[in-house]
Amino acid sequence: MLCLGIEGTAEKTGIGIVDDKGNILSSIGKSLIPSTGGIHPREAAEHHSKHIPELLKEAFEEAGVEAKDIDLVAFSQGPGLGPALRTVATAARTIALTLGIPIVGVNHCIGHIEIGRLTTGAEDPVSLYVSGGNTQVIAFEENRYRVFGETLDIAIGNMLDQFSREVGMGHPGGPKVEELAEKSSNYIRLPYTVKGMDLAFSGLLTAALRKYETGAELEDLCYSLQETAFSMLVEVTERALAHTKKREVLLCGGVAVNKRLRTMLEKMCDGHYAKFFMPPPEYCGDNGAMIAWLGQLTYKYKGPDRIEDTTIIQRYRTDQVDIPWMEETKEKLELP
Amino acid sequence: MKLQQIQGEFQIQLEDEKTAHIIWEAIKPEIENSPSTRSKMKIKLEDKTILLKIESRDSTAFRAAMNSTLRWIKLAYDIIKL
Amino acid sequence: MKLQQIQGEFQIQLEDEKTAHIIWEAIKPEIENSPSTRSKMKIKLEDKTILLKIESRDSTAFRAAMNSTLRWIKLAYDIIKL
Ligand SMILES: Nc1ncnc2c1ncn2[C@@H]1O[C@H](COP(=O)(O)O)[C@@H](O)[C@H]1O
Ligand SMILES: [Mg+2]
Repeated sequence: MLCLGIEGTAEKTGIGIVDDKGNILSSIGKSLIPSTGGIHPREAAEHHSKHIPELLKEAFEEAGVEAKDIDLVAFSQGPGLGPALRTVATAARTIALTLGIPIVGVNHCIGHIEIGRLTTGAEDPVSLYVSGGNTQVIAFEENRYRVFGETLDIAIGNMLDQFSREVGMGHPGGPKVEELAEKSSNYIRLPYTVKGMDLAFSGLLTAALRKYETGAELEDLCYSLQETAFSMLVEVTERALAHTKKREVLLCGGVAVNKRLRTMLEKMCDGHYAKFFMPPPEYCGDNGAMIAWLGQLTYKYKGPDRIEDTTIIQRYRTDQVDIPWMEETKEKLELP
Repeated sequence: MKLQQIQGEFQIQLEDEKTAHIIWEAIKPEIENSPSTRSKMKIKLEDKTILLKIESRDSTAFRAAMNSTLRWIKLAYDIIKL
Repeated sequence: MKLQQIQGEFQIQLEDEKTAHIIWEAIKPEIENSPSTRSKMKIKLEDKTILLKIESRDSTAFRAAMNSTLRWIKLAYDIIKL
């Protein structure tokens, strides 16, 4: 049974085709590179509607299947940018109606976790989901993915992008900051803000920009930004690991490709005898395969949505969704 | 622009009823619960023509509503024609 | 999108006849000899309301004609209100 997934919560749109056994037949995406400033929601919507038809064709070709072979369509229902989400929902409904197949809306953040579990074999991890638009520490408890800690203001990817834009390094900022950070080991004090299990990055951003304006070296600032922000992420993840007594940590989201963050997390996991997992790079950032796979899981346990119920959920919380398939994994784990 | 009021009626004629019906059903959920308070939209289907009515207090809201709706119609059409 | 045909009728109601007339006169030249062959436009004035009719063979041309016309109207309005 083949599911076609459409992702499009932010500036990236992606199509994925996955079967019910978890074989990924295709995963193709296209990113909008914002001209100036941040991502304008309507620009993202225009970009998605322009590229979705051609991406659909490419996905069919890569998977070696035709439209009529698709049995289910899934789409990212939220959280994300309203106009982008509504474009993806319209595309998904059109496919469902044209092919006469069922449709399911799924949660974007849970998509990241499930494709991580699928591609790494992690069973029941504490997930650190770090991307352009989200920063959350998530773990499964009582039939749902619970958010143990999250950013109280901007996502870490967004912070890196804003810093990079302000100092003239362009978009996306993460890779550029990482590149420069490797050239320095001179730490400049920057605000370290962890409140309970939550984090805050805007103070860190403003402080770094102010230091830049007063002449601090860009390499030193990139190094210090990473050390401060990543230490905050590791601390909150470590707390969740200790609290939940889980044995695995999964790093996902576009920021996961950062080597320094990975190294720091792996070191923390060793200290707790926990296993560290990370999906292959093409499944860390936003992609259609994660939506297709989560669509399979959702459909198998909960069945399809009615077309009229497929409106978007712009502030879709990770802990709003029942996760029946994890119960099975839990029982399997507790067998003597 | 604080003009009194701007409204438009659109007729989008498709080549057959099946195409019109799919597009109508695919975009209806977005039209019927659009978050914007600055414009009201209504949609109807008559044979192979989609009838759209948009009413707004200002031209920016009107253009936003119109542009997103026509974008969805074109997207749905391009997918059906794949 | 090679759909059959897309057309729209718009009423833009201004706060008084004088404003409506100035805007109508300002944008009429643009409407009547608009270079685009892909869409036809007509404009009329009734008291303080501008009536606009746009017809195109594809939605992209229709959106272009629509957006530019509303931009002119807003521009003319903003200038009058200076
Ligand atoms: N090597 C990297 N280090 C840090 N952040 C990165 C890196 N590569 C990409 N990113 C960030 O990941 C975000 C995009 O991920 P996503 O939103 O999941 O598609 C953007 O904010 C990028 O700046
Ligand atoms: Mg994401």
